Amino acid sequence: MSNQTEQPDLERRGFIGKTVLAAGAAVVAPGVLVSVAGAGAKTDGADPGKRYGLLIDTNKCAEGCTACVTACNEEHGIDLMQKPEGLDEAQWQQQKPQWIRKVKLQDNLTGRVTNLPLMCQHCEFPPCVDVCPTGASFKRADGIVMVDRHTCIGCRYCMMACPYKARSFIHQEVEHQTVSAPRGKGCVESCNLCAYRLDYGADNTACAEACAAQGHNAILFGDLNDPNSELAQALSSAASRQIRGDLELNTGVRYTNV
Amino acid sequence: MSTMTYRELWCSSPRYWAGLALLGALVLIGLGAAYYMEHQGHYVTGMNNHIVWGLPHVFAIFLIVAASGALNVASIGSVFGGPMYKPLGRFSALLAIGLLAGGLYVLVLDLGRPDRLVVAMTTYNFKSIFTWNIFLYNGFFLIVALYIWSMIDRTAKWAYTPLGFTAFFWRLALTTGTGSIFGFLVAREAYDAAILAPMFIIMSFSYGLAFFILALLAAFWWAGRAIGDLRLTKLKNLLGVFIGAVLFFALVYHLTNLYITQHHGLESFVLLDGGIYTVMFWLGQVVIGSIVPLFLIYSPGFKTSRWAIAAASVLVLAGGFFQLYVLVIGGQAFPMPLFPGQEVLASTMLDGQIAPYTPSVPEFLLGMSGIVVAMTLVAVVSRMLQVLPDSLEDEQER
Amino acid sequence: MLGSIGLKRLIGLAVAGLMAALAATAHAGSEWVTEGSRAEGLDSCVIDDTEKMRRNHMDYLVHQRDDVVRRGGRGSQYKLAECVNCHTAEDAAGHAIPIDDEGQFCASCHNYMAVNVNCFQCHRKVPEEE
Amino acid sequence: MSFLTIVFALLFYAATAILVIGIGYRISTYAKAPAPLKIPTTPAPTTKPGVVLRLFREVVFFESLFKGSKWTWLFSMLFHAGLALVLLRHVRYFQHDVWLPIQLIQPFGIYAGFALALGLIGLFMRRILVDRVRYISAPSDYLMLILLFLIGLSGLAMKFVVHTDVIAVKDFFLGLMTFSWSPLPADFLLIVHLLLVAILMIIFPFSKLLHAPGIFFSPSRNQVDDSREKRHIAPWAKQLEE
Repeated sequence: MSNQTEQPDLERRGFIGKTVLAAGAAVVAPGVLVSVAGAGAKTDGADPGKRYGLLIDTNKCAEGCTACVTACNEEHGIDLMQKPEGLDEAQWQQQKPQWIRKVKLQDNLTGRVTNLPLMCQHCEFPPCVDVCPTGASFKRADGIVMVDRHTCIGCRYCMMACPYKARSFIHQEVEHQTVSAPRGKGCVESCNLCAYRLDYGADNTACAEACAAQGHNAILFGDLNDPNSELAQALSSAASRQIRGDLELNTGVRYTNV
Repeated sequence: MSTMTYRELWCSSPRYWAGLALLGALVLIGLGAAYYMEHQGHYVTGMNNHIVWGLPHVFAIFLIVAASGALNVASIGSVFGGPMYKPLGRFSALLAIGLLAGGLYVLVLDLGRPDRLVVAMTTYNFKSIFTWNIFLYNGFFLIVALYIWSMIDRTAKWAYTPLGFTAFFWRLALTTGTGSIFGFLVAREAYDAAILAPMFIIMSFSYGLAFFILALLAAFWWAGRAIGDLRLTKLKNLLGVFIGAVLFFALVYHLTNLYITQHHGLESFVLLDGGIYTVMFWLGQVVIGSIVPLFLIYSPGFKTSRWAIAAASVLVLAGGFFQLYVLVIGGQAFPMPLFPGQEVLASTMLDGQIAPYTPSVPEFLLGMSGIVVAMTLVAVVSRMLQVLPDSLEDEQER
Repeated sequence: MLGSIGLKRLIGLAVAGLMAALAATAHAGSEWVTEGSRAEGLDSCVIDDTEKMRRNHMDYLVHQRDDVVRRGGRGSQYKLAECVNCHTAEDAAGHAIPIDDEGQFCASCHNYMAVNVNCFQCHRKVPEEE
Repeated sequence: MSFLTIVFALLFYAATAILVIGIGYRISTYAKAPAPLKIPTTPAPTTKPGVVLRLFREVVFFESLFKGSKWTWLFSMLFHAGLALVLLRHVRYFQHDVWLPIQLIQPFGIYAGFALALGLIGLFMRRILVDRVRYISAPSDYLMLILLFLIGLSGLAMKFVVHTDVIAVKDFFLGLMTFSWSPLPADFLLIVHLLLVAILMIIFPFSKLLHAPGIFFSPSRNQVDDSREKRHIAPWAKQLEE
């Protein structure tokens, strides 16, 4: 659990900002209180003027590099999960959650090899949201598609509907979670573009950050609606495509050079 | 028809209670399996992130589809005015309720969070066909229950015809809704076909009637009552027509797919090289589920053989089960076309590969117990209410 | 008729319980804070009035959960994680004890009332640190 | 200790006493009532275990009601089964350590509340809509239904609309049982609920609700049909014989 130092910090900022009893707060959070009181947490909710998305430059995505996957697993506590006793390894690989995965492709005609990360595409018209009987699968005002575990009944209809296999069902009891990514048996989950990080004022996702840290910069995060954002600029200057564009879902995740 | 008398299903007590105890034990085993899967989590099943709906769903959809079909006999009696079928109406409606209850029981117990059933019943997303199905299912219970009441209670005769029509149209809507669960999945090639909804309706006719014939034979054997050959022959001929119709729809479905170049991969998967799914299609659905029962039904050698009729019905059910297995599980196992024109060299999510699925024993036990729940319900209510005619001997007809 | 069997049983239980409970000590309402938790050193709940929190925490949390998840609003002061931070105790080895364990903060009241705590099937049960 | 707590504590002591003593007295009168003749409603069982089984079916499944009127049976079943579960759910207020079965029954007890209300509405409609039932309905028949319905409604409202302080309620009742009173929260719904329950407990021994213990003493149900095998002589008649 060494990797979650960022988030609790952020969480506490909001909390401390609200705390009236300074003395009490000092007892509650002795270590972390010092630095950044009051900043961060969004109180007015997701901004409907925004639409968050990603641009993935597959030319920059390095073969064999899984930094984005590792970062995602750490960020959301997926690495805290363990293979249930007695389960065989192959089945565990098919049952454990994967929010992001690396895919390696080869063109049938030209033989060109492409690497890319694949995750929830945050569609404007998400099939998972359409089919969910309880409305647990929903799209936030800022375009993030996610699951409200509180109302998810675990019917898996969204997994049937998703064209990207972006969703995972939790097949087992979960012992350890991070504060920011609750997880438990019987519900469906998927990439949420690190929604809570954004809510606490961060401007990047864990995967994009990790990719940049590796020097690849293959994942670019930003606001699709803001013409001045780096993302929008990049999208307007280079040809990009949606995976399964034929379904006209208007995905929030775009790819170049596929 | 005024001579027709109905009587509760009384047979000698030990015989009845022993039968019921057997059914109860099987239900308990199914409940135990469900508890095991819920308590441990779905990792103990064969299901995974690729095959998200497994054997329980095949059973559940099978039962739900059959439920609306079982009502058919009652509908023929009241909507289409078939005098031969009218005395069977009550039992047909009861069987419909039982089968639907059994199917929903399996479906609900396989949810990731069955404890949140109340959420499903109170929080709706009206864009989802599932939500509509919740209304369709609950409405079906209510309407068919009232329908039975209108058939039994002489003071409720006025309600019989309107309820008969309502039930008939409701059951069509219900099967369409169930078929649409798949029809709305644009992402998967096997399901993206408009023909699925009408195909589900014709499937329901076939499975429902097969269930009905078996249940009727079983009940009359249990209670030691007699059924005339004339009536059974009518039922069996009807079953033959339905089998042919299902086969025809399957043919159209595959021909349509074969016309679309994009779907060639899927078709060769089902028809040629899909391993178990190909076997299930040809041997299960076509041979066991259609050709052999057609032979049993139309062969002059088996003209009035009860065993041939029962065997044909069992085989139709088995074939229907295989058909749904290929559709539900085969449809998920076949990879989704994410990158047309490209081959996937590596992916941890099995992109471009056939997804593996090995059903587990508890899944099977839960699914089986769905059928048993249906039978138990029918057995108990048949003893409580006057749903079965005292005798179905031919000479009572006219 | 079924019901009145229940009723009679209830009365029977009440009488039996009366005898049993006479021997046992009555439940006192104010000892809910878990021994060895941070909260033990405080006079009152730092989030809101203690008595109000005890009575209405479920409503606050449900309201907050919808606000956070559905709306993305993170401004509420009622955070489950903060309850956990303040109210977990540590065992002899210095490890935090899950807050929903038998006898711990959440479980003590919830078991007393036979009310399920659903939260910790998914939510983290111990403070998040190092 | 608030005035409210004292009033309700005394009220519940009184109500319990009236309920227990009242039902005890009624049962004793039922037990003492002479049954001079063999009058089991036939077909009746011819053995003692058969009679036990018959009473069991009568009490648990309402067999004769089922044969008499399906609709009435449906609604009474909904009501009584619902009430049984709801009462079992309430046992948690009277046990310091709640038994496991009572713990397990909690979620079902919640939905049983709706079944109870639905059953009562059905039974009420029956009194209004069915001519011959309306003709024989006395005000007290309606009163019982309304009283039970209001109890159910206030209970459901506390579960789904405005919560009450269940811990304090439990402390109050455990306090009553141990004679070490604990304050009752002054929530409107709770007060209404408890007041109505107390009223119900008080009028129970004077009302038609006595059909609950009464069914066991019904000669047409609890007698063995063996008048041909064994001559039936009432105990008091036996004395005259000798």
